[in-house]
Parts: sequence; C-alpha cells; structure tokens
Amino acid sequence: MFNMTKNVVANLFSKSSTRLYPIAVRGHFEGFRGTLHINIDECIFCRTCMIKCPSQCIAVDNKAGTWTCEAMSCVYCGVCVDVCPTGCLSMSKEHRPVATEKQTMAYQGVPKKKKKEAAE
Amino acid sequence: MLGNLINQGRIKSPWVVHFDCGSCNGCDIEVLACLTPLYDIERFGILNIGNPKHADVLLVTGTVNQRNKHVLKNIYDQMPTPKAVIAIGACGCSGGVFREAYNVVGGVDKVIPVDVYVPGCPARPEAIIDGVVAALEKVKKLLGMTA
Amino acid sequence: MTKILLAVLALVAAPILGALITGVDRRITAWLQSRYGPPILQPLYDVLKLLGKQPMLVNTWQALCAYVYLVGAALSVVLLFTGSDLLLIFFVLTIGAVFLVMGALASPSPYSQIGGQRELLQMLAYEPLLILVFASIAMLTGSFKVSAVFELSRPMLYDLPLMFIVLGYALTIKLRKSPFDISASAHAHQELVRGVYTEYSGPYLAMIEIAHWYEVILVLGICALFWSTSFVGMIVLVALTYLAEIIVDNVTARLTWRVMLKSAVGMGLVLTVVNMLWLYAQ
Amino acid sequence: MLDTLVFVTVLLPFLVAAVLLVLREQNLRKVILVATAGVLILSSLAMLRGGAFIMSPAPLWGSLVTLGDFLILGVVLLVGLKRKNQIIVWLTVAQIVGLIWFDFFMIKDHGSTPAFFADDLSLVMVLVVSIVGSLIAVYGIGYMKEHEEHLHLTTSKQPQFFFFIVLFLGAMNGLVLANNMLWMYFFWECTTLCSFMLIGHDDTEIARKNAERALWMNVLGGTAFLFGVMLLYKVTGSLSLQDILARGPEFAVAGGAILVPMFLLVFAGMTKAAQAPFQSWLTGAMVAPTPVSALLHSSTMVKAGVYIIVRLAPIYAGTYFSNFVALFGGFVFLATACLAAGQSNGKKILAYSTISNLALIIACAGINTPAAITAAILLILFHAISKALMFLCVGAIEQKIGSRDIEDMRGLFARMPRTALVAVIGILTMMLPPFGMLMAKWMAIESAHGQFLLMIMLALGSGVTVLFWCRWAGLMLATPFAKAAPEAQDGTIRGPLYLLAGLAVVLSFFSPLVYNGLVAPVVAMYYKTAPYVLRFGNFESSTGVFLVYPLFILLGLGFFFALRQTRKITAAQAVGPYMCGEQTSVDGKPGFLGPLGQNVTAVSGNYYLEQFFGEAMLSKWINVIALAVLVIMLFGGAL
Amino acid sequence: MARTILPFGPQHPVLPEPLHLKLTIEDETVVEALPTLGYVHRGLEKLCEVRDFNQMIQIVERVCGICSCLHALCYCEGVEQIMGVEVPRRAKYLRTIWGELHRVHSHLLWLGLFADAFGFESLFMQFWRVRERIMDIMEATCGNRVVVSVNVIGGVRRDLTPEQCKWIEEQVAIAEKEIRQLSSTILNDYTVKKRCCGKGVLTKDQAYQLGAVGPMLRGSGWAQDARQTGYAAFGELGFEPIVEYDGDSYARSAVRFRETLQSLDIVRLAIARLPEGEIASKVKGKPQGETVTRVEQPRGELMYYLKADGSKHMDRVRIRTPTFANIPPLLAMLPGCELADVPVIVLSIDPCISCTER
Amino acid sequence: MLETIPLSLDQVAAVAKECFDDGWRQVTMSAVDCGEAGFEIFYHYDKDLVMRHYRLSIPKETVVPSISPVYFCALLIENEIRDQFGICFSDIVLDFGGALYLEAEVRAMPFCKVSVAEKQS
Repeated sequence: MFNMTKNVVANLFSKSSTRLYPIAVRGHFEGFRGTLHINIDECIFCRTCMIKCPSQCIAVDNKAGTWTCEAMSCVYCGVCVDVCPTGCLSMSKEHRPVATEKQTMAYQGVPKKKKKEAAE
Repeated sequence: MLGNLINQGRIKSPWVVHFDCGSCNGCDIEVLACLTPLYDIERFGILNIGNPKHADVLLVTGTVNQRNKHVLKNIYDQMPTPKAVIAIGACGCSGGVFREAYNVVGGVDKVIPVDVYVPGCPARPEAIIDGVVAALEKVKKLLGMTA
Repeated sequence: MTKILLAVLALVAAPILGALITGVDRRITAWLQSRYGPPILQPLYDVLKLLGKQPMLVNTWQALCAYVYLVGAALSVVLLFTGSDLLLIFFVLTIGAVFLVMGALASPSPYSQIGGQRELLQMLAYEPLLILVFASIAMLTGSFKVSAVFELSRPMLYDLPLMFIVLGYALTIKLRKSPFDISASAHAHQELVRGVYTEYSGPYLAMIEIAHWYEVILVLGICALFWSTSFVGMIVLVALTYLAEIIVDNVTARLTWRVMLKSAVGMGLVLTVVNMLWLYAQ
Repeated sequence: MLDTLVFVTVLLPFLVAAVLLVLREQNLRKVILVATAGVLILSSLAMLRGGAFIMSPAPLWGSLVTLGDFLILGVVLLVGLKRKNQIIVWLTVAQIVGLIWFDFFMIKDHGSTPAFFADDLSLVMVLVVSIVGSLIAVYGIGYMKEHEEHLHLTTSKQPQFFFFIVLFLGAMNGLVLANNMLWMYFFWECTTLCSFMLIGHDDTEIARKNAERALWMNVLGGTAFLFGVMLLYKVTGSLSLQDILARGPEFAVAGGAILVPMFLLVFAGMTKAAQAPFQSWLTGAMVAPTPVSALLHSSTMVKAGVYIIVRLAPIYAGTYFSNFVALFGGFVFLATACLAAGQSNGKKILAYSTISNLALIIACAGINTPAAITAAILLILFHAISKALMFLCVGAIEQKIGSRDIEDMRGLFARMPRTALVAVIGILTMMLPPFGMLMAKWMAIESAHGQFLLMIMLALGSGVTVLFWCRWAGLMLATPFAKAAPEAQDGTIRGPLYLLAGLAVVLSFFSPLVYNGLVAPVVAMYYKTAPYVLRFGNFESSTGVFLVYPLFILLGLGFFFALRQTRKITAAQAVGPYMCGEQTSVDGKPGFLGPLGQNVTAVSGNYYLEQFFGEAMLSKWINVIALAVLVIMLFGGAL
Repeated sequence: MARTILPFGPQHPVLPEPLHLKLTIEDETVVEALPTLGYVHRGLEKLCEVRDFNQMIQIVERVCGICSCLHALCYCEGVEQIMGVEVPRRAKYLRTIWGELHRVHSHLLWLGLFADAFGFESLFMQFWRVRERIMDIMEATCGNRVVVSVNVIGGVRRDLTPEQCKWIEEQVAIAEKEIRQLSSTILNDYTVKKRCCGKGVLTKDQAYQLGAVGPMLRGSGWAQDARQTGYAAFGELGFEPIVEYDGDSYARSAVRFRETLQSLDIVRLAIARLPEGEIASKVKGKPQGETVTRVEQPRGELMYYLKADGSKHMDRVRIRTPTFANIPPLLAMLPGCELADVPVIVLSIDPCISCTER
Repeated sequence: MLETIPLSLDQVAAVAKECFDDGWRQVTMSAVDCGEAGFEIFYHYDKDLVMRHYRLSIPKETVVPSISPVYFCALLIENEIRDQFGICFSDIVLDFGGALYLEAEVRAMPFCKVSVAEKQS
C-alpha cells in the first residue's frame, strides 16, 4: 500500500519539471517540421508540391504566378519540401502561430519566363 | 467592483472541456499532454473539467463528421455564456487531410463559431497553450479590459 | 456579545480561509505531481468567474438546494466557532449535505442521479464515523459541547489517537479526496463526470464551492479540537493532517463504494472500540 | 367536567362507532365523523388544560369491562377456530383461563382501584391519538370513497370500516388513560381486535393472511400482558398503575421479582410495537387501506406498545433489564433502518422506518435517564405527526398514480405538486434539524453516550435513516423545468395533509413550550430532576445544547432567501441535463440519442443495495439476533 | 431492482475518444452495454481513390495519431511487397527503432490514462512525464512529436547520426530508470490491484474465440505477437512475446508495462546493431496486385489488405485495426461489471476509436 | 501474391464452423468492389501466425449468410461491410441495419464504385 509515496515525496522536494512555457521557451529540436515558408523568388511554379501534397492544400497557378497554401489544412508532413526541385520551400522549426481567423498563405511571384515560353 | 473581480476571475480561470470530434488522437494526446507536468496548463488556472456545463472554453480536436456534428452543437449549447471555442489541429481548423472523405463535414467552424484556430498536425502542446492565451486575450478585449 | 462577533468572524473568514486552504492544496498537489501548479488564489478566481456565468438550470429545485446547502454549511461553521454542541453541528451539517443530494436527485440526469446515490453512500460511511468521534469526545469531556474540549488539561490526541484516525477517514470522504472521491471530484476524470455537481453550473456551482470551503473549515476545525491546549499546536496538527490527506490523495487509486462502505464502517468500529477500551483501561 | 371529558374521549368513540356501523348514509357519516373529530380534538385539548387527574367511574363499568374482555376473547377464539390457527386458539384459551382465575379468584378488592388516571404522559398520548387519529379518520372519508370506487364494490363496507376506526380511537384513549391494569388489558385487547379487523378489511387472500399473522402475534403479546399483570399483582398487591409507579423503585431495589412481570409487559409492548422478531405483522398490515396503516403506525396500536414501555420505565430504571431493553431498542433501530433502506415500496419504507423509530423510543426507555425519557416522549409526539403525514401522502399519491413504489414517484412534482411538496416537508421533518424528530434523536444520542455499544448502533442507524429519506425526497422533485398545475383533491384528503404538515412544522418551532408544558413535568415527577434547562428556548444540559429558535430563525431566513432567489428563475435559464452531448427531449422528457439512432428516455433508479440491505437475507438474521436478545433479556435481566 | 440507463460518451471525461455506450445498470452493476460507433468515422479508406499510393502514407498515418508510424510501416511493407521492392537493412532497423519508440510512447500514454481511469491522477502525471522523453526523441529524430511521418515506400525519410544514436541511448536509459521506479505502484500497489485484479476477466478460450489481439490476447495467456513474423528487423533481432495468464485488467496492464521495458531494450539493441548503408531504395513504377500485411501495433495486431490495379491510385485499402478486433471482447466483458469498473475495463483494451472507425 | 482459397456462398457458414473447430481465429473480412463482376469478400483466418484467406465472389445484391453466430467478433465486420458496400448479411447477432457508422445524410454504400461514378457525373 502507498507504494507511490516515495515518488510523490521526492517530487515535493525537487524542482517541478514544468517548463513555464510562454515565459521560458525551450524551443523545438533541430529538424522539427514547423512553419512552411516559401522563397517565392526561386519558385518555378512547377506544381510538384501541389501534386504531391497529401492534404492537397497547396494551389499553384503557373500562369498567374501565385502560390497559395491553406495554412489551416497543412498537415506539416514536409513532403512538399522534399519534392521541391528548386529548394525554395523550407520549414522553420517554430510551430505556426495560432490565429483567430482562418489564414491562407498567398504569394505572388513572377512566373518564370522559360516555363512560360514552354507553355506557350 | 464585483464586476471587475468577476472579470479578473474570467481571465484567470478558464475551465476547458475537451471534445474529440473525430480526431486521429494525435491532437487529443497533445491536449492531454498539456495537463501533464511538463506543460501543466493548470498554471493558468485551466482545469480540464470534462463537463460542458462547468466549462468556459471548448477545445475541439478533429474533423466534424455526420454523426458527431449534432453532438458538437449540443455540447456547445450546454455551455453557459461567456464561452469560447478553440479548434485544434488541421482537422479542427478545416478538416485537414480528411476534407474530401465522404463522412466528413469539415472544420469545426461549419457547426459552431470558432474563436481561435490552432494549426498543426498535430498541434503542439505549446501551440495549444498559445491558443488558450489567445482566446483569453480575445475575451479581455471583449470585456474592455486593458491588457 | 463575543459569540456574535465570533459568529460574524466565522461567517466571513471561514470561506476566505477555506479558499486559501484549497488553493494551497492545489499547489501542493501540483508539487507532488512534479507540476508547477496554479496560483494560491486560484479557487477565488474560479468562484468569481462562476458567479459571473450565465445561470443555467435543469429545474428550480436545484437552485433552492444550492442555496440551502450553502446556508447549512455556513451555519454549521458558525455553530462550531461559537462553541456549540458537536452533535448539533453535525446535524446542521447534514442539512446541507441532504440538500446537496436532493438537488442532484432533483435533476433527471443519470450522472447527477448516480452521483447523488453515491453521495448518500458516502454520507452513510462518514456520518457514523463522525458521530463516533463526537461520542468519544463526549466520553472524554463528559459533554458534547465544543467549549468543554477547551477545558481539558491535555490535548485529546493523547487519549483518542485512534479516533483521530477515524476522523481522518471521515475527512478523506468529506474532502472528496482519493481513494474516496467517488461521488464527485475536483477534476472530472472519473466515470461520473462530476457526480453530484454535474448539473449545478455557473453561480450555483459557485455557491456549492463556497459551501465546500465552509465544510473544509468545519472538518479542519474539528481536527484542531484534538490539540485544544495551544493555538500553535492546533495549527501544526491541522497542517500535518491536511498534508497527510493530500499525500494520501496522491498515492492511492479511487476505490469503489463497496470498499469504502465496508472499510469505513469496519475500520471505524474496530478503531473506536479499541480506543474506547484503552480509555476505559486508563 | 372531567367526567364529561373522559366520557367524550373514551366512550364517545365507542358510541359513535356503534352509530356508524348501522348508518348507511354517506353524507351523514361524513358530518358525524368530522364532528366527532372536532369534539375529540377539542376535548383532548380541554383535558390538557385540566392537567393530571384520577377518576373512578361507577362499579358497573368495571363489570362491563370484564364482560368486554370475555367478549373480545371469545371473538378471537372464534376467529382462531374458524381459521384453524392453533397458536391463536391456545393462546386465547390460556388467556381466558388466566383471566377467569385472575378475575374471580385472585383479585380481592374489586372496584377499589381507580379506573382512570392521567399525568402529562397520558395527556400527550391523548392529544396524539385524538388529533392525529381524528385527522386520519377524516382523511379516511375521502380516501375510502375513492378506494371503493377502485374496487368496484356493490355494497359499501365503509360502515364497518369506520366502526373499527373510531372504536380504535376510543380504545387507544382508554388505554393511555387507564389506571387499573385490567382496564388497560381490556383496551389492549380492543386494539388487537380492531387492528385485526382493519388489516383484513379488503378481504383479499393476502389481507386475510396478514391479518391472521397480526392477530397471533398480538394475542401472544396480550397473553404476556395478562400474565404480566397477574404477576405484577402478585408482587405488588396492586392493580393501580399509579400506585405501582409511585412505589416502583422500591420493588426494583428490593429484588428482581418485579422484573419478570416487567419483562412480560415490556414484551407485550414490543409485540404491539412490532419490534423484531415480530416486525412482519406491521409490514404485512400494509395491505390494508392507507388510513389503517396511518392509524396503526402513527397514533394508535404501535404507540400503545411503546407507551407501556415508556410508562413503566421508571420502575425498572437502573436495572440490567433496562440496559438490555436499551440494547434491544438500539439493535432493532439499526436493523430495521437497514431493512427500510433496501425497500422501494413506499409503504414498506414507512413501515420499517416506523419500527425503527419505535425501537429508538424503546432504546430511550431503556437508557432510562431523564433526558432519554424526554427524548422518548418527544419522539412519540413528533413521530406520530410526521408519520401520519407521510402515510396520508403515500395514500393520496397511490390513488392518483396507482403505485406505492417510490420509483414510480420519480418526478411526482410534475403531476401532483401540492402533495409532493407536502410529502417532502414530511420527509424533511423526519430527518432534519431543527424539527422535533431530530431534536429528540439528538437527545437520544446524547443521553446514550455513556453506553458505547448502543451509541454505535444509534450512529449507524441514523446514517442509514438519512439514506432512505433523502433519496425519496429527492426523487419526487426530479422533474424537467416546468410549471406544474396543482392537482385536484378532495377536501377531506387535502385538509388533513395540510393540517398535519403545518402541525409538524409549528409544533417543532414551539418545542421548548411543548417540553416545558408537557414533558418536563412527567420526567420531573418520576425522575425527580429536569433534564434540560431552557435558556432563550435553547435546550441545555451538562452534555450539550440544542438551539431551537436560532436555528429556526437562521435556517428559516436562509430558506426564505433561497426561495425568493429561486422564484426569479425563468424558463429561459432551463436546459436539458448533461447527456454526454447526446441530449434530446421528447414530449418534455429528457433523454438521449442511443444506439441505432433510437431515442432513449432517461431512466434512473435508486440503489437498494441488495447485498447489504436485502430483506430476505437480513430479516432472518435480525429475527435470530432479536430473539436471542429477548431470551437473554428474560434470563439475564429479568430473572 | 431499479434500473438506471446511462449514456457513456461520446463526450466523456474518462474516455477522451468518442465512443457511446448505453449502459443499463442496477445498483451500479452493468446489466447491458450497447455501443454506438461512428463518431470518428471519416471514411479514409475511400480516400485512396483520390490520393495516389504515395500520398496514402500520410493518410494512413492519420488513421491513428498514437501509432501512426506503425500504420505507415504496415502500409509501406504491403506496397513494397506488391511492387517487389527490397528495403535496405538500415532502413529496416530504423523502422524498428521508431516503431518501438512508438510502442513505448503509446504504452506510457496508456498506462497514464489507465491510472487516470481508476482515479490515480499522480500516477498519470508521472507516466506522462516520462513519456515526454520519448516524445523528445521523436521530435529530435523525426521532426514531429506524434505523427512522425518517416516511412516512405522503399525505406525511411530520415537517418540517425551517431551522435543522435548516443543521445537516444542516454535518454532511453533515463526513461527506463524512471519507468522502473513506477513499477511497484502499477504492479504492486494495494489500491491499484484492488481496482484492476479480477476486473474484466477474459478467459484463455474467450480471448481466442472472440478474436482479441495484442496485449489482450497475451494477457490471457496466448504467446502470439505479430513481431514473431519478423517484419522490419525483427527477423534479425529475435523476439519473444510477453505473456500473462490471468486475463484481467491487471494482467493486461502488466503485459503493457513489461512490453514498455522490452521495447526500450529492443531500441537499444537495434541501435547497437544498426547497419551502415542506404536508408531508402528507389521505387519505380506503379503497384499492381494484392497482399495482406501484418505488424504489431501497441494495441495489437494490425492488418492491411491492399489491392492495386496498376494505376497510381490503390484499388482498395482495407485496414483491420487492433481495437476493431478488441471491441467484441469488450462487449463480452462489460455486462456484470460495476459501473466504476467500466472505464477500467474499457481502457484495458486500450481503445483507439479513431483506428476502429477510420 | 496473395494465396486465396475460393469459397462458394453455401460453404461460408460451414467453412467458418470448420475453422472455428480447428482453432482458427478470425482476423477479419475484407470486401472489395470489383465493378461489374460484383463483390469479393475475403475471409481471413489465422492460426499460430499463419493466415488462410478464403475468397468469396458474389454478384451484387446477394445476401450472404452471417458467420457471427460462429464467430461473435464478425458482427462488427459484417455491419461495417453492410454500411460501406450495402452487402446484406442474414442473421447478424446484432444488426445495425447499415447505421453502424453512417447517418442518413451520407449516401448509401459509399465504397461502391457505382456511387463514385454518380458523384463524378
């Protein structure tokens, strides 16, 4: 009976293991799949990320040169980053901040000429 | 005077009720992890009260489906005002990867008004704490309190 | 005149003290679980918030019962502070408890119904224990009056050590601490959601919380009687007892009402008889 | 004046009864009954004003009583023969033989013993019998009308019914006023016969069986009573109760001889009060129409049993026998409270709770201190009122909803708001301070604190008591939020309900006056001390203090405030109960959406804890233990 | 005897997951238990028609967040079988490591929840505190705490550096020490045993016939574990299942507790023997054919039936999750138990409703 | 790849009984819509980690005998198949009637290819 006592008393006399989060931020580990970022200047609008995205939350319009991502549907799997041929997609290790409204990440880039020409 | 005190209480004591609305358990366990020693949301006066009639904040994880949409509504209705809703995880925010599945209605906001969206798949405990803090900020604004 | 002053003091100070004790309880519980814990004033915030919530009811009896529960609990504390009769205090305490249960039973909700039934079983377990404790106090002092306890030359704990354990048993049930938090618990992590409290909400829940603070003060006050000779002794005894309660709360699983009923009645009787025989032998 | 009063309280009911037997006119019966009730109540009050008295009626009456004795015994014998019940036959024969021997060969000074005497105890009893009993009789008018409509009787059996009811009242009054033990014996047997007739009134198979059981158990008590009186006469040489009481302590001190007749008389009282192992007759009596149950339980019959025990208490005070009586009472108190907790039949709960409370009274008589006797008398008084109220409520409810099961009374408030409220008040007066019942219980426990075993049993028992009362009160209120329309009810039913409820509350409030005026003098007379000092109306003794007025005022204020707050609540604040998010409401009944999409109406039931409080299992053990205690009492205490 | 009908769930504090039970009780003894499922049913098997076979990995991972890694593993093994892809040895070991870490975190989570079900809050806190260490390992090595998303068809997405291996070993050692400290409480404490022993007994025969899997089956005395089939690296590491014989809730918790320690050992062993080499092989073409694969999830045996018709979409993905198999035994165990034991018994199967309903 | 044993409709119950008596454990059943050809239902049995798969091919709108009287655990599986494919089973121990998971709002038989075609059109 009362086998837990030792543990409990030890806890009483040691420091609590709580991280006082908003005050003390430990930060996430290197390699954490946090927020998705895009360097729109390097994007070639190849639509690979859009095709490969398991959540199908990325929309790329290669004609208009827009890249949008429904931030609230992204599942942070990192597949788009893996498949991006130019490496313009990246994930920072901070988690995406909370929002009081639904957000869409929308970027306007310059459609690559070569691609455009090829398309024409 | 009493009104001020009550407002103080509202800010300092958000009791939450958690409803798993068809989540994959990923966000659920992160919500539970918030209660545990490393994150300990009781620091903010948050109790996982389990009963909508006692709760101030409804934490919803997961997508809404055809069977549980009325449950979600029922629970929301049984919470006394003032109340707030936090949608947790990609599924709660928008339906996530399951948006197109046949039994899925979509995000929580399809059924009840959502105050705070916590993205992530699953949302990290830190993000959930951020979510509650954001909800409280919103309440503060509503109450006209200075931050 | 002093009595009236004491009564007013009890009426005002008891809930505040009870809130602080509950706050400290929650903080220490958190420490025992290696957590940081809420602020000490947390229970006060909780109740203030609840007071500001929209009133919501299943039927009007609940509101009535919540009020009467509060009145009963407050009155019993007043009686204790004014040195009244222990048995009378106990009966007045019962008023509150009975109305709490009636309020729970008045709601056609299965959870609060079962909570009410279980609360009744809890009453069945702790009421005889309390009466036994009071009776043995009366055996010792020759009177049920609280004031008679203060005329003793040495602390009762010397003569009634086992009865103190019996009181501790009743205390665990009354404070809704594990292993006997079967009809309601602070966190609703149990099969009955929040048991008797399930259907009370908003301001009515606040009232029940306040009544609970009164009850905490009452039971701790009764504990304090066991070291009536010095004020410091009282506080130390109460603090130690409460700490022990918190520790027990954290090292046990919740038991079922069958176990509670059998062990409370069995243990209570055995300990009482042994203690009484010892008292006779002296 | 005194003659008239005694005449009115004792003889008038006999005469009215005779009139009612032949009267077939409904309305006239109603008038006569109400008038008799009024006269009885008034005369009992007048008698109370008059105070203690002794009275010897003309010797002719003595002969009539003797004749009555044999008449009753003859009837009982006939019943026994007709039903082929050996026990009844032999016990009756024994009584007849004993009585002949006693009446014609033993007693030398016929007529020298005053037939009636009254002290405050008797007066309290007369009050209880006359007021509560009369109200029940009035209630019977409305009840029996509907009862017979339910049964579709062609010829009304009401004349016979009211004959026995009113006769019962007279017999009870006679019993509590009797001084001559033989007179008391006559009234004693009267009540036995009346109860037999009333229990068997509906003439169903089960009614006949239960009536027969009640008869043999009470005849057993009657036999014990007769032989107790004979032995008592042998020891003391007197038939005058007053005389024996006055000289009682001498006998007790002088030797154990008086304890044997005491045992027999107390035993007789226990059978009449349906104590274990004889509790089955009273629970069986539930088959009778509700006014009968109410009458048997609250103001007559069982109260006769405890009356004799309390009455004789000063004689055996301070003996071992007394301690055994206390232990026996404590045990039965606990045991029958447990039995009550295991029941869902409302009348059975009431029956067991009656036995339990009577046992508490017996325990008080056994404790035999001034405080305990005070408790006993107050218990008799307050229990009679509250219990009559409860029975009448159950009766009224049963006629409306067709069930006496408390499970069926769930949410009764929605259907019968007034009756439900009265019933809740009745329950609260039974189990909560500051009402009289609880005050008496407080006195009982405090006076028992020297005897630890008894103390434990009382502690456990009172815990169980709260259990079954509280859940009953609670479940009647279990309704969804709705304004209930008051139910229609006959005036003769509603009147007694309201009067009794009012009486229970008001009398509790004036308990200090009741104590001062009625109880303290009796206790002081026999025990030479007053148990309590009343300061500002608070009961104070060396062992404790009970605050009457402060509690009443503070709780009353609290309750009033609560009510006022509650009245502000609007239907807009009402929601359905918590059903894990699946709550639904069909026809205003809360429920939830269950498996297969079906709506499930919320159903809840009490716990009856078969495992702990099961009747079948417990009764056997209780009877064995009770019997054992009785035997030990006889040999260890009385002999 | 009076009856009470209790809606247990879908929103209930003891069962975080939405399962509805209509319980009929008499004096707190359950006489009837009828379930309602479907509160988490999303129909994600159907999503294979709109997601290609690679994207399905991310979908099946979200069948259940607690054992996502093993769902992906099972799915990938199946597709690899259909396509005839040989997985590099290092990838197999890495899959084993992450799979077992998942089992540890899942079991610790369950032990905590189980403690919570019988009202032992501080024990819950302690188990979850230890669990955070495992979550840290997961985050540091896979990039997410819960849905690790490391499996791809043909191998794994991430590799472990030697430093990481060392760090993992340290963390595992600490975690093991902390878990062992709790063993006397979960296995020997009087009140805990009082609540678990003899509750929800499933006899050896019943367990087998009702199709129980995983710790349920092993708690009833059957030494059967899909890891014995040697998927991933188990063929090389060797494996002995853990068995208890009483078949009650206590036996199941004992199985899970001992498995936790065993899994930590497996993690250590796998790290020690971690071979060098590639972590993924190239996959070309589209799958065609059908197969059945099994892996051992924390909750028991997981089975995938996969059918591919040569297009980029799978023809049918059929997932038989362990809880799905454990629900019938649960329904058999509930009648006759006490209301207070309902959470204990329900949790003792380690229910994962989102697995069950998909 | 997957070795299966063909099974005819009238053998279903008998084979189940046989397997049960031989100590085979039922793992699960899988249903597949084969378009025009109707449905295929696989019965997966297991004994000591060896699996046996029976393949039952049936045209649409066939009522399949339930094996839940033999294997109690089949009741959930059969109800699920009923939900998803609309295949009726006779004598299921506890029949949810196609409402195990689904509410009325959802199209019946969501897993059938026909319904997908309807959706696309």
